[in-house]
Amino acid sequence: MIQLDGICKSFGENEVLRSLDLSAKKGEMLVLLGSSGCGKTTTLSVIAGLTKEDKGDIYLEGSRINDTPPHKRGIGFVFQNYALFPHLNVYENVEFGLKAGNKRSTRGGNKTEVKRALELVGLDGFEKRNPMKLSGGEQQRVALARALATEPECILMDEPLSNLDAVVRERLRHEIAQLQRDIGLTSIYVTHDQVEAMALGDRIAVLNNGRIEEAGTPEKIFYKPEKEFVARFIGRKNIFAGRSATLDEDNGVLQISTGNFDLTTVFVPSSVGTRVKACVRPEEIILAKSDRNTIAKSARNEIAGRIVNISQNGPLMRVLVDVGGAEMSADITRLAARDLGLKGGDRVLLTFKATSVHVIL
Amino acid sequence: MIQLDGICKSFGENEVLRSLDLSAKKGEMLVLLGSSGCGKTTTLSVIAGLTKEDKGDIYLEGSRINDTPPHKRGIGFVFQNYALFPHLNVYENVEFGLKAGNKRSTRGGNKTEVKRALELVGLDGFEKRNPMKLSGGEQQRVALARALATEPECILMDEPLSNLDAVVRERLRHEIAQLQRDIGLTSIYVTHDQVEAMALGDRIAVLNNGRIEEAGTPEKIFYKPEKEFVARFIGRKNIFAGRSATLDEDNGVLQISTGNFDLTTVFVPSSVGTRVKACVRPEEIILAKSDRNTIAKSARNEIAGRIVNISQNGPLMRVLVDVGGAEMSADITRLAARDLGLKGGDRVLLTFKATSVHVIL
Amino acid sequence: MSLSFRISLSLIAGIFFGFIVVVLSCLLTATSFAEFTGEIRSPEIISAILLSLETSIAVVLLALLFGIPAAYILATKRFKGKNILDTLVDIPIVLPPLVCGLAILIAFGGEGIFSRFDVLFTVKGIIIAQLFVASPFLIRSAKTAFESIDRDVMDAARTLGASEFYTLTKVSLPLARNGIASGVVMTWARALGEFGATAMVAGCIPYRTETMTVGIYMHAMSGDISASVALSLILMSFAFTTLIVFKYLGTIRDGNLGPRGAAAQ
Amino acid sequence: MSLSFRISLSLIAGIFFGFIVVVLSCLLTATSFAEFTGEIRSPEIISAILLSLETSIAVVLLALLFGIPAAYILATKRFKGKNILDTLVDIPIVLPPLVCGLAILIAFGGEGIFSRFDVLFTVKGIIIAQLFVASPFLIRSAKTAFESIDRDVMDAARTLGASEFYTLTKVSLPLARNGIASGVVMTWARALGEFGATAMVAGCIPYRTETMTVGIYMHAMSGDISASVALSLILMSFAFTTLIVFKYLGTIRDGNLGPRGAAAQ
Repeated sequence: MIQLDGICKSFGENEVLRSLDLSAKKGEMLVLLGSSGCGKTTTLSVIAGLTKEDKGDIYLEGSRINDTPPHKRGIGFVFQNYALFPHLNVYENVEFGLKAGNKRSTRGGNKTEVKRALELVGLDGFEKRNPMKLSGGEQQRVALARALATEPECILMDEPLSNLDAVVRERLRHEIAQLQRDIGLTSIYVTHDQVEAMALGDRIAVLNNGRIEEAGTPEKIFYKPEKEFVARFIGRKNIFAGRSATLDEDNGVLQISTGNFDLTTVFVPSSVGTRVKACVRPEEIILAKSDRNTIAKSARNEIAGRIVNISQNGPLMRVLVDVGGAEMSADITRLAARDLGLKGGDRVLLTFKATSVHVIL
Repeated sequence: MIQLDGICKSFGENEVLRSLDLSAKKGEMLVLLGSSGCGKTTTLSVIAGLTKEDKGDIYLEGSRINDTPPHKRGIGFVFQNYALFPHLNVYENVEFGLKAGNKRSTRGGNKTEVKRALELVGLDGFEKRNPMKLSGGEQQRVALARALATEPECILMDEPLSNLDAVVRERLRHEIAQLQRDIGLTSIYVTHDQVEAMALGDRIAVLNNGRIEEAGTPEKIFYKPEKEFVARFIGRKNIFAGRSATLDEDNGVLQISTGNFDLTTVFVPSSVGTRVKACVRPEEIILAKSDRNTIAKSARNEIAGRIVNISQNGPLMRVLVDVGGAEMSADITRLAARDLGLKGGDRVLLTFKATSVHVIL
Repeated sequence: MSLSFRISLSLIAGIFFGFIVVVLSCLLTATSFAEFTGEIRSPEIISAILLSLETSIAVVLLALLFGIPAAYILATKRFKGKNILDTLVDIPIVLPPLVCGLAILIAFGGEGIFSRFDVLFTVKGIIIAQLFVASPFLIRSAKTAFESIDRDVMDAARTLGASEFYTLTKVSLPLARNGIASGVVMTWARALGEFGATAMVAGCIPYRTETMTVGIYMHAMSGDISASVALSLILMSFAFTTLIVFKYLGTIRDGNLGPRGAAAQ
Repeated sequence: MSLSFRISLSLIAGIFFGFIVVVLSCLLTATSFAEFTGEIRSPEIISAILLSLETSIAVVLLALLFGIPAAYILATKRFKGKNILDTLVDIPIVLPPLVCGLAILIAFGGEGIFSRFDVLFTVKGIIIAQLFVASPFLIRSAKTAFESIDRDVMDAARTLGASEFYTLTKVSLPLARNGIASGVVMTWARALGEFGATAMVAGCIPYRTETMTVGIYMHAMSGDISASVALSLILMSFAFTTLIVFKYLGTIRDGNLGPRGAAAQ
């Protein structure tokens, strides 16, 4: 368990943390969500002891660790830029923490630990490789193995996926979620990406201007935010709960059945029946008028519904549509809205590509 | 008129230009189209005299200029990274060529020329500004004004838009096309972007491996390429000729009427009746089965057609659809193709967003 | 933070810095204000100061004349043997000044190939010796400054009708000015502080070839410590000025006036 | 290309480079092989060579002992007065060695605060003088090397259970090794070529405080040019070795072993 009480930290004139309170329960994955410059990274740095707080207390498993140096806190850290040791190979990188921890290393006794850590992240056999020659995703896996090998009390991850491209990011995100649940490691994960926060967090704490605005389950934060800032920050982004219905790895397709309709998306490793969430960005939905109620055999992700509300959303119009009991938002141009002659109660058809459906396991 | 005869150039072991022949007629905009590393930039550099060719002849208006130093060739150059003088303000940047050209500058006599050049690019009033503090689009406009102020025989542009974001790129592209036509300046424009090549070129020369593969009008290059390399390089990319039908700057929408159907796109400055081309990327089209022939009042860019052919296209299936006499390609996933049970002759509906229509003036 | 580690680290560094400060401040305590003002009014001291300023300024001007073209060629041209020239510039930096001095002594001496030039034991000799030792600093600094100018910016000037000379004076030199300025400061400081090569080539003749550094040595050897200290304090004040100018130029160069700042936009 | 501009540019640079080459090669032609081998067998020359090597190596070791902690602190810690310490490191670089020598002479002299240490006119004095003048080069180079290590990499080591000392020895030093190595080479070359401060503090006592540079000066002054030339040629060969090692380390550092190469991945 990690607990922060009234942490303050300024860099010169710049107040980065303003009496921040935070706690992560044992075995829980807490996601710190916020835009850049809100103090996310500084928070992690203070917990790890890499930055000295100006005021406030830090507790790890109940004991105050303010004055414990970073190497004695037993807190793992995964950096955005991987921060691997460029002069050591993959094996030596993972072994580093084991050697640094015990003052004298048992001769050859680290081999099994290193192997196990590399197996955890699927890099068995990479021992002799130069980490700088690996892909970004592999480098971050090495960093993860390196942190896990020391068997830390808890682990802090600072936007570990933000330097990776979309496909690798999605896959590694699922692996991190899996790993964290399997090990049951108390984790704090920092991100600015709502999909990541939703996918990974047992709880989410939304950070704003050096303070926690609101913390709670993803459901609470995304569906029933109390604070206006959080509501605005999260937006209303067409998030639907469902179960994976059919998987088709060969064709790269996953079917999700929500209570109200089915969704097709690109393949994401899971098993049939897994509870998932899916989100569709409003600007990726095409809207058409339609009198049809159900569609025989047509494009995937074509959903019929009835307009509930139309409102301004910046340069676009946001159309809220009731689809089989759930609500879905679509953004269209103002002219399109006028030309289609849309008004409340109209029956419409919502269409979007499989790649527009973002899955949250 | 610019003519290159058998230009060869190697850098060490690397043969960049292999007996390249090229000519641009007086007042014409010639686009050099090719992927990176094909020798485009070296070609411009040789024409301007910044790189010394190993072999071959360069003619400007009929006279051989191989041995003329760059500052006496009278050839303007616009660089990808703008290459403004950071120690001079906007006025001084534009004035530089006037001062450098006449050995003694007529006292205060450059004011009108500088003002006219800045007006041409819409930067009147920016004289005192520090060019490094301007946006990328503004910097490139200053570079353009600077080159035009010297009234060069011809102008070379080396991917001038590739460092700009999409919106600015599109706008500046239209401005460059307009300007070039108004002044009637012989121009060679280098790009790797087919839309840019199509939009700007009076003629297009496709470069490959240090040689011109094929040169001709955009129509010839894009519709009837002779060489297989060009055909493959260009692909078949749903290019339709039409006229702008209605403009709606307030709503940010432009209607294009092709012979076969209408297209809606985001607003592009032009006037009603202007001949334009529009292109739609196959991967941005949604395909659905439909028995309907025409659609009453529905989404914009919904086009009915009949499948002509279905073929493999990498991991996707390419569906060729006859739409009112024209042909349009759409890329869909293999599973979608199977599930929809598509076969030749099926009636389908093609749908895409207004932002998926790329206009070529 | 492991306290003992930090303490031992700070202690070691502290001893070192402390030693430098204490030793340098000995110069200040070795004289009184009255003694100092008395010394710097002596004609020999004044002559030494003037000679040092005269020679070091001549060295800077000559270094600019020869060094800027050399730096420009090394930075912008490709030619055979460029690597060798590049190394040649660095030789006087790593070669002990005394060795340079000996080489000059032999070259201009009785049997040397430059023997018909009368430079040994003259002011000309001092200037040649200092130029030999100090000018590489200007060349290196100017070369780096020229190299960091965006090649396209110089090419743009050429296509706008500027000759290579016009481009050099109106584009390259203005953009390299901070690098050249720090090179000038460094070269000037070097020339002012040069002793070994100067003494070798020009000897130690009071009023004729006695620069400030030669004066410090002569007076110290003859036991006239207060004259040495006076000259040292003046040199020290020059050195501090140099350092401050140097750091200031470094700040400007890292700021947004130089070519790097421009390229980052 | 304007031909006259290029020609005049090349001419000016050519004169300069030509002058350096001709003057330096005078050293080679001033002696014969037989004379050279004869000279370097003389006991005084051998003693000077050994003394120079001995003192310069001692200086390098002391510079490492004091300089690495100083460089590490300057590169990684924030504290008040850091700017002043930073400037302090540069002072011996711009201050003429003779002034440093005089300061040491006074500090360790009869009335100086370190007078109870017996260093004047001894080998210890030579070492102190050389250390004073040469060690800042090591500190500067090591500091830059430490600064260019990604802060996150050092932090990662800390969170993996490494103490600050363990991180220094297993992460920072290995990653800074090329920068430290070029600093060592530079400091060694400086110590070897030092003359002014050495002569001031330790005098010119044959066999006792006669380093190679002092030997060159003494023999040249007493007219024994061939001994000076022999010593100069040996120093010159050291300088060339230094330059080659230096350029080689520069190449490695620009390659993919150093911290910058790693960061670029």
